[in-house]
Amino acid sequence: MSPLLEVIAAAAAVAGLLAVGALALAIGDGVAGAVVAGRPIRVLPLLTAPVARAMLAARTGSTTTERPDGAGRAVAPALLAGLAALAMVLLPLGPGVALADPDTGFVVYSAAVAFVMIAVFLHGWSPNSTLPLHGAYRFGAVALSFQIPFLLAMLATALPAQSLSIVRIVEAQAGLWNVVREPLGLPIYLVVGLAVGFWGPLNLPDGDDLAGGTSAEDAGWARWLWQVARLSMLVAVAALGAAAFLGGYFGPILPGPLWVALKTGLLLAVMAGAQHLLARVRIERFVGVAWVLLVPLALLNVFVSGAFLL
Amino acid sequence: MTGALIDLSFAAFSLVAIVAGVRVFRTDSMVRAAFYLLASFAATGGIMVLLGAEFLGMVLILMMAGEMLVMAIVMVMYMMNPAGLNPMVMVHQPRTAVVAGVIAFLAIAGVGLSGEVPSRPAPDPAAATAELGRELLGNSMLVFQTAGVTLLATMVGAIAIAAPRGRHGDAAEGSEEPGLQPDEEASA
Amino acid sequence: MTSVFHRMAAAADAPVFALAGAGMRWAVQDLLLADGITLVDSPRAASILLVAGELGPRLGEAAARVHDALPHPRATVLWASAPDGLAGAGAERIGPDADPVAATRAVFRDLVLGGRPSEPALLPDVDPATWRGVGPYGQGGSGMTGGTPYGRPMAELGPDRDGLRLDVLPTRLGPFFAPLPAGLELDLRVSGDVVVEARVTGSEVGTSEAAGGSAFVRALTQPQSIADLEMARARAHLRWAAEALRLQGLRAISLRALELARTIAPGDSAAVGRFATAVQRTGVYRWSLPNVDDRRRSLLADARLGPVSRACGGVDDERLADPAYIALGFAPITDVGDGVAAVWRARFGEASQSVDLASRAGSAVTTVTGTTESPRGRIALGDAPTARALEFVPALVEGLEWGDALATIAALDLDLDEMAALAGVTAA
Amino acid sequence: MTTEAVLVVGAALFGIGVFGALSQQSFVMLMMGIELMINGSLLVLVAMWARAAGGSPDGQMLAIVFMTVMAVEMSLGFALITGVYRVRRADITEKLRKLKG
Amino acid sequence: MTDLGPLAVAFSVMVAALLAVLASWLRTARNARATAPERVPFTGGRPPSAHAWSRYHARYYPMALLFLAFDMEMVFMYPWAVVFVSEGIVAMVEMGMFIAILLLGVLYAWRERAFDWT
Repeated sequence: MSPLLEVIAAAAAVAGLLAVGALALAIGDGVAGAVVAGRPIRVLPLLTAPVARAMLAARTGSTTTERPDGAGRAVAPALLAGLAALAMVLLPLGPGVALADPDTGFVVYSAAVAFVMIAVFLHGWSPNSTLPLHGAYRFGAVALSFQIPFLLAMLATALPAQSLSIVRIVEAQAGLWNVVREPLGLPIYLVVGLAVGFWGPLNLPDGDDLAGGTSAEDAGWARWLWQVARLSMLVAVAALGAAAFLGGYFGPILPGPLWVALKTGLLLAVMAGAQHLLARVRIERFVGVAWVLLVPLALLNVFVSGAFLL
Repeated sequence: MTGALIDLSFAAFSLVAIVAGVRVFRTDSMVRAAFYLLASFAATGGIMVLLGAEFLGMVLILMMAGEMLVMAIVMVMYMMNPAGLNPMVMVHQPRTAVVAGVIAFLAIAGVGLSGEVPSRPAPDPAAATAELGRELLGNSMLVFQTAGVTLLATMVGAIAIAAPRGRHGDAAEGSEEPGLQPDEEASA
Repeated sequence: MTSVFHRMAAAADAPVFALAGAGMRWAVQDLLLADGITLVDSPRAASILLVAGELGPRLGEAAARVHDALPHPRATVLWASAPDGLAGAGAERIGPDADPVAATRAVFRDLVLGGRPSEPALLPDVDPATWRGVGPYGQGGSGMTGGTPYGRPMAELGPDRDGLRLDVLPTRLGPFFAPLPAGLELDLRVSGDVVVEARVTGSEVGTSEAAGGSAFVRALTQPQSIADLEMARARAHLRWAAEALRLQGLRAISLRALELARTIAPGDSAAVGRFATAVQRTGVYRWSLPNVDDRRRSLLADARLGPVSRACGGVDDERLADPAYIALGFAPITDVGDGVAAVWRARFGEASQSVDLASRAGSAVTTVTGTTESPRGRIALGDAPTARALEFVPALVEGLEWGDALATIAALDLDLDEMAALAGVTAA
Repeated sequence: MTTEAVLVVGAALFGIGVFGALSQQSFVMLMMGIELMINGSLLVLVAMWARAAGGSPDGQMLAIVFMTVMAVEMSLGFALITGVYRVRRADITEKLRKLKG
Repeated sequence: MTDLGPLAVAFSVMVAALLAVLASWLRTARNARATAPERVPFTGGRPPSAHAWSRYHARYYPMALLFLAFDMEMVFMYPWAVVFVSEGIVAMVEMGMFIAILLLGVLYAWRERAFDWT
């Protein structure tokens, strides 16, 4: 098979995985919302709503603002979707099975997360409108704060693997999952994961006090794509979190890929619950906690889990 | 990856790196300038990966994402007309600068092309990260720790210079000229 | 093929941007519970513009501007409403007693399937660039920040408390900005994400007749059943909670508040208590709401703004002047903690207390007219707590971060309908 | 992809950086020029490490020291810009106030 | 797949998404040009009195400067993590020292209240 076809096939596979995950998250979010609101769960509408929304988005035209940065508006959602794909390519589905297994897979994933801040900033900056602009700058503060705890939480998982390859990181959990070996890692990772997907309590850039924030000026297809890209990013974060902390494909009886799906689903369920059960955090509070609490805790996590390895 | 594909990727990355590098100075929007620079760095990182320096390339891309975001934010803070809504020319001595740039390019490229580049490829790029780790902890330990101290000095210095307030009071304090009359100082 | 896709699109919840006119604020809020439509915060996300009730004359132009912000295809539904600005829209009109959800769904379906043309823009297509500068491309001024590129001036430098003289961005919020009550207009000047100056430039939603009168307004002129009054108070607090929770990103719990406001019965203070516990568990008090500094507390303590004042250390409550209330053993809730969180706690406490009072009140009626304690504080003929609170808004929000400022305004529970109704009482 | 080609690209990036650093008026744009110069040098350095130095670990070490230098330069550069902006502006407003009063 | 595989896949997804956005714009552009009032940024129904793009006072700039320096630590920690098990206690002590030095910077920033800005 020619390399080009190979890339296209891989891209299609990744897009499929992300689409399934995003759909699952959208439905799970709907269910969680209904449960918390104490309203009946209407199964059929919940299942069909995402498709109907997509069709409505395709039917709806786009809007523009006065003198926007047109290229930025087009690139931002595409960039976020591409970053989710970049992270998802690295996901190990079975022993040694991943669409790509670069030696520095972990750095590639980190770079994908780091570029999320570029995508969101660009998305808020480009319409030349007040509310999106505030969202963009807020995310600047959030992103610069979550970056280091995120990298450190993940880094601790590379110690037992003696490698930066995600496949090796999962393999090193054959006997003991990282969630046991370094109990602080997963909570920190989840907090940061909410910030990466600007979701639930950390939905600061697209928050309700900004009437939608960075996406306040988006209409139709572009709006839908931004939301799907953001859900995809959350799916990628959950999937790689499951790989790095919950032992990826390891598990009794069931086949490996199913375990990956189950563990990813578990983390997605936690995120869906957080969306409805936790209030939005004041930005200053988050920045302070990230630097003063999460960074030292993440470092402690690295050294403690290191000490157990010696 | 086959040789032809590598050449193709290299050509694409080089093109992006250079074109984006030029665009940095040809755009009116500060945010665009910062993100063009980021694109240039990312493409350079891609070339490094092609060269076998996978870790260095990816780390360059990772680091630059954060640095260029800060750059964009700071640029917008302090530059007049940050989004380039009014077209502007912000260069001085452009001719000298172009000549200097071309001379620098020709000189370095000339040295690179004329000089005999020894061919001693890295034996095992895959093990490079581990090698770097051992180097950090062994021979270059001092460099590593010095880097730590340097970064500490940077952090302290940057915050001391930039922070609006702190234990020592407002940053603007003392930047006022002394008043002409003694009582004016007291009332201010 | 196209029609299959369009039919699927028509099955989606209709995204609606609602303009709540005079007296219709709560009717619009109830639409959050409706199946088949979704209320959205930005007109860019909507397909249908729902105008509920009468809009004052100042709001016609703004309504038209919101209309034009909707993407194509778009349609307008006028529910008991005939605003001047939207006259040319070719909108669907429905009466006050019609079912807005069914009507909206029908219009939406027609629109998506192509049976109904998308409405054209209402405002004239006049480029705002009335003056063009002298720059080489015609849109700029002579200096780098001079001129009005693309028809708008650029922000100007202003002093700031941290010593950096940077641009202060003038921002006009409202009258249809989702986190604020419809009709409220604020002119903010923001430096970064901090509000450095605020001005209330509009607080009109409609005429006093259209705004109607609540039980509290009626209690000014004739005795009212205490049980009814207290249930109305509890419902008002729960409806306020629904809005405030939405602002803090808690949409599901916000729906729970609305549902509770609909179903709460006298004596069921345990339900309110359970709800308040659920709210507390979201961490909203700990990490979501801003503090209120001493300067602001002392401003509000004696302003007779009901729970707001009592949360800031005040003790006033008009109900204390009514022997009927004293006979029921009423004592106002004070000393509820600190910050905006205290206002939330005070309102939940009061809602619970009111439900309890309502069950004990029997057929007792109020014995004092002329002044009453509404859920927002002391009301009298021509004297609305919202009008008093609006005067504090600039002093309250200056210096706060954007989200904190909006949370602080939300805590005041500004009710422009009540204000309009009370203004009408004086005139009469 | 010959080593020479990579060197030419590195030289081009350095040249653009020189142009930027010399021609730009504002501090921040000037820093962008310097960044591009470092970018070019970094590329040349890595090319030499991969192709001509037999993969010596010193080369990699040097590369990450380059990156550190870049970060330090930016952090302190921005801090200085902030400081200068603050003092200069404060100065101007101060004078205005004195003229008025 | 090779090392650049992930980048290529991400890039192709990006291109696909970009094309989708552009296609939607083209469709709109064909149908109708946006009128001047349709282009006005939304803040609640009144036209803005100035462009949103301005010298935005990002009040967290001290934290951003701290980030620039502190982020560099990751470049050193990645290779360290790979050799940690084989180098053992030496690695632990040396990195401990390095991190302790850097944490002093965060501590200083915290003392100087670099994380509060409103």
